[in-house]
Amino acid sequence: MTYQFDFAWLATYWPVFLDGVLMTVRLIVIGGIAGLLLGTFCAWARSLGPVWLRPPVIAYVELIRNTPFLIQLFFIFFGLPAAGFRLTEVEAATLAMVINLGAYSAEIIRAGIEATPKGQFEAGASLALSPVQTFRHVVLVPALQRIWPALASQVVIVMLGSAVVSQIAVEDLTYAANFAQSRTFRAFEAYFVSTAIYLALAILLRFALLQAGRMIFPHAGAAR
Amino acid sequence: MPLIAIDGLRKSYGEHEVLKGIDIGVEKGEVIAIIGKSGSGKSTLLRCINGLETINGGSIAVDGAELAADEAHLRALRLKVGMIFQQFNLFPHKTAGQNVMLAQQVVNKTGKAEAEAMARKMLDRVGLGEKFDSYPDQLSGGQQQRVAIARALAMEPMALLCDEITSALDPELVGEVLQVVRGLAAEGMTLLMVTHEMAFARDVCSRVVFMHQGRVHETGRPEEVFANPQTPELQSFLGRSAA
Amino acid sequence: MPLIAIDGLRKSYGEHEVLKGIDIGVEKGEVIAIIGKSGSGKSTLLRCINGLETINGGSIAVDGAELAADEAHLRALRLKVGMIFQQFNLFPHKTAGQNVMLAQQVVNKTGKAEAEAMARKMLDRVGLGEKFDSYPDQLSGGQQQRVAIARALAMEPMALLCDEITSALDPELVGEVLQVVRGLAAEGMTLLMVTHEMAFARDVCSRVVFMHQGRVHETGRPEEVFANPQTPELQSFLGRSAA
Amino acid sequence: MTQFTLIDILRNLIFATQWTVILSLVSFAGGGLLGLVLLFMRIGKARLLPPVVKLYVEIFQGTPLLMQLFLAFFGLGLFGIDVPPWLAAAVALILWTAAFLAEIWRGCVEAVAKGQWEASASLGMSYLEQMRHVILPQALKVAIPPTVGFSVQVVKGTALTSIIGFTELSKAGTVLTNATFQPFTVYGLVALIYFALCFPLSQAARHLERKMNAAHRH
Amino acid sequence: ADALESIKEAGILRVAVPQDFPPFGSVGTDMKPQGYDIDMARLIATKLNVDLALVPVTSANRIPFLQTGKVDLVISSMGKNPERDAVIDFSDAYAPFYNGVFGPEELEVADASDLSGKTVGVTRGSIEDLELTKIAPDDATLKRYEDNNGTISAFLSGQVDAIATGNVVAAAIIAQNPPKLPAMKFLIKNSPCYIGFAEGEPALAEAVNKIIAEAKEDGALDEISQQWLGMALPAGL
Ligand SMILES: Nc1ncnc2c1ncn2[C@@H]1O[C@H](COP(=O)(O)OP(=O)(O)OP(=O)(O)O)[C@@H](O)[C@H]1O
Ligand SMILES: Nc1ncnc2c1ncn2[C@@H]1O[C@H](COP(=O)(O)OP(=O)(O)OP(=O)(O)O)[C@@H](O)[C@H]1O
Ligand SMILES: [Mg+2]
Ligand SMILES: [Mg+2]
Repeated sequence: MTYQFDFAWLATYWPVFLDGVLMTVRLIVIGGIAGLLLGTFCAWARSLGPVWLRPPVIAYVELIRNTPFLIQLFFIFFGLPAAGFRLTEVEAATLAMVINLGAYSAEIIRAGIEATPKGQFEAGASLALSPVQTFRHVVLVPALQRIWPALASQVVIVMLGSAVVSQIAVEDLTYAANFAQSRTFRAFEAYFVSTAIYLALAILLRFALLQAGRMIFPHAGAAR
Repeated sequence: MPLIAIDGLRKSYGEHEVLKGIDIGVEKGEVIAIIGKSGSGKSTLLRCINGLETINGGSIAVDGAELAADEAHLRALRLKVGMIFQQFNLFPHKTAGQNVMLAQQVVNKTGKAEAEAMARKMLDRVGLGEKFDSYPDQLSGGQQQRVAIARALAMEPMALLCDEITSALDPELVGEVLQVVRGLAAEGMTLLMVTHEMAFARDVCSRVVFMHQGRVHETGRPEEVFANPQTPELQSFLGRSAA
Repeated sequence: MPLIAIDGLRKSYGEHEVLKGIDIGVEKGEVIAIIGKSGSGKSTLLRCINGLETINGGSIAVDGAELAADEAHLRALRLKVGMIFQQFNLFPHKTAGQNVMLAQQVVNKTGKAEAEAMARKMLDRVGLGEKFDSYPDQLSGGQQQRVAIARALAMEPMALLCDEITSALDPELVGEVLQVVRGLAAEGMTLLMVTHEMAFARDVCSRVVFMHQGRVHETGRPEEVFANPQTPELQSFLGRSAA
Repeated sequence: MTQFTLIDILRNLIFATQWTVILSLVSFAGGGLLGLVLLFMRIGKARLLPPVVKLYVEIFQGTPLLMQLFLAFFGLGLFGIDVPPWLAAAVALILWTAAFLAEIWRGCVEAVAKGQWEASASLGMSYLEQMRHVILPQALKVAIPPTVGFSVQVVKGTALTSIIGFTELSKAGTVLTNATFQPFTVYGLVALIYFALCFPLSQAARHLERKMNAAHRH
Repeated sequence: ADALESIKEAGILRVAVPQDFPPFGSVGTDMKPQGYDIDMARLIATKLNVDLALVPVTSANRIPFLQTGKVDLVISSMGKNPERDAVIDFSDAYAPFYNGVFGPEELEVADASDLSGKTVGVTRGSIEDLELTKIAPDDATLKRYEDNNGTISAFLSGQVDAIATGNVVAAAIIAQNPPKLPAMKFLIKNSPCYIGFAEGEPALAEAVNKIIAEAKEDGALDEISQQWLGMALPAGL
């Protein structure tokens, strides 16, 4: 191998990477929170919600789960303006992440809801809680707790999937790598650095989510 | 007018008619034991009274208000009658205290302090004052069932429905739960309980209802029913459960 | 020389010493019952003899050959002693017949026809000749356990280790399995069995070994051991299991 | 300049779809083989291999597939290997697929009851014989639904190869968008084609799973 | 080894060409690349008497393609600047290229300073990107897309106010009657296109330059220019 590795350019370009990391983090924080809310809503709609709401929710979940994120992103950013609906690239990327995570987490959360013993619904009802109150106060927390590790993995997957948002000029971590390599022509090194950062982000994000799980669900024994 | 008036109640699951016309009137302060073979429809009856099942015929009225299927009526009904289940059904993510407070806060919009005071009172009443901060899985079965009773009592119902509330308990824990129920009966609570504890039924109840194949087959004061069963079905049922 | 010679056997899990020096000699044709409280190390002892656990001290020799940890020695050992488990552990993806044939074909390289003949013979022996093509989940627990016995027998072992082989069975199925074991004992098979069936042990076994806290606490002929337990531990153990 | 009709667009998209399909098949087959090797390394008895595989899985599951594609594309070249985009795409997808499949399958092997290991050991079987005759046949059955389910991720993963210049369905979509100025139509069609590829696979996975939960275990 | 020799030995010339940059390189209805750069590549292959393998690249990745030996030549309407010159070598110019900022008719921009507050799309790593980055005011936003497809799509879908690209590219867009017509706002740079190849290959450089010179001489290049750019080859190229 005659190639000489050279990371000297990092001295100049690290601020670009820092901005990129911040953008990636921002996307996953906003996308993650909104996506989980959407997913929770869809999980509720699909397993407990009104019957008329189920077909559209199923269609949404299946459509998103069976098409690539990149195409969803292009459709939102390049396609929707043709239909008179324009978003900035960051809005488009965030929206794409929200609907993507929403669809995946809906399925995960639904599994958690459906594992709820029937007696929990009946106990809620017999205490005069409305179905929505029962869902909110009785069913939801143990359901989320049950599937929290799977949910954490999915959020990490969506974070890693966000690498393609640079395609629509969102200045995320991948953009930083692309930008640096287009100026320094150090493609391998640039991608190597960003890959390492992604790996660190993934490990940190998973750790943070599991830690958060411990805080949100203080009683481990409830997830059964 | 009886507190709970059940009139010609019918309930089917698909083709299978489980309740074939039930008439029962429960006066305020009565303690009624419902006995009968497995599958005779005892649980279904209680579940209908609590509005957990839709009924196919007849009527149920509690404190003069007839049961209807819409949400508002159901909630009103459930505020009047509490229910306690065989499987306790405590909320696993909430402490004993939070279990008791929840419905007060959510349904009655009671303030937190007031709900907590009520919860402490009710947990004291079932002898679990010091378990306020324990989670269900840190409690024994008997303690869990007592929390469930406290949870129902905190809504100040007019009547309590109890479905085999000691059947899931280890024998040594049955006593502590029955003790609590005995106390409630003594204080004048209206109770409708499915039970296999014949000795307890004889002791505490004012009336026994024997169900058989979806009908009230025989009914009467416990001393009569147990001493002089009229129908061969009840005779055979009592003979078996005595063995 | 005993068929199975266990000498100063020690076994620990981490810090926890489970077997604290066991000496047992099993003669050919002996039927030994191992009894003792839960956690006393009975299963661990059998598992060590079968080489399923590595040992920390002492020695185990079967038919003169000492147990060593390498694969070849282990296989040789396991061909001499078969093992039957509480949970049957039949291979769910194979029929009863295939369960019995598999190890013959794979380990002994027996031809298919011969293995099948042996399998039919062994299934007949445990009274399941007609279940050759049934899958485990189409068999009752008792039948499954009998297939497991046939599977072990097909390898023509010198001795069989049985670990509570009736504990996972419904009471009415225990008899059929014990009947098979009784037959094996009568035919002169060397048996080492952990059991809670005291009546069976008294009836069939030539010797009883009482284990307590990782040691052989008392041993002797069943009529002596059961009638005159020497140590307070055995007295209390027998007292409890008689109750 | 050339004008595209809707038929032209569709024809070209469908033509490009064949590359998506081929790439998916190659990735899945190659990833399956490598995944199997990794699986054996992971559950085998050699002491050093399992942590290596664990690290491998951690890296490939913990970094974006896009980055893996870039690195394969630009990295392999540094070793003097001439990598056309399709090869880089195939290599990266195979490595990525293998990491996931190895992990899925490991779960399936570990789901086989411990008693099965002990019963087969006590019958005198060697490790390989246990694997071959007792453990793997059972694990295989459990493994089919999640494996089919994962194939959907592989098909979708091939879309990223467009970014290193491989002209499969997504790339054809981008190129055609530019030639036609109809992004809404083109990306809509692209999404539909992906859906047509993936939806049957997800349904099959779901169906298999339901069947397995219901059926006998043999 | 000597690059020219290994090309001849292999009998095949691998050339990086654009497929998202009309009229230099785009696709026909058969999805095959076509355009000025493709014809140029064909010309060189013919002159070297070897087969031609076209490798579609983007502006962002064409130099890595060359650096990692995936292609022998980059004929991808590439402009020359010192940064690039440091890592690869260039031939003589083979095509004219004027890049500028284009926007809709109503957009009032006359020079770089007018871009203040505007959003401009460029293709990452292109000469326009590098040059505009230097001259654009601080409060202008540059959106850098991965390839020209992205840049053009962004303009046509209205995601950016203006784009920086070549005049002929804009002309090619106009020729296709897009929903939005790009009009020239100002010229960034006269930046003719060069063929790129790996550093330290004098024999290859000489051969390529010779072919370019001949093609200028015998009118072959002029013909290509007429066909794709609709104009004669500028004299001074
Ligand atoms: N959700 C249901 N769907 C269909 N049939 C049901 C359902 N719930 C109960 N049944 C049937 O209704 C009949 C009465 O059931 P119910 O639970 O009321 O009996 P029970 O008297 O409470 O018996 P047990 O003593 O076993 O609790 C039974 O035959 C039962 O199979
Ligand atoms: N794999 C293991 N790791 C750690 N400790 C173990 C393991 N297996 C058994 N033990 C411990 O070893 C001790 C003896 O276990 P063993 O299973 O031999 O008891 P036993 O006499 O068979 O009891 P039982 O009648 O309940 O089957 C117990 O304290 C048990 O907790
Ligand atoms: Mg019942
Ligand atoms: Mg044991």
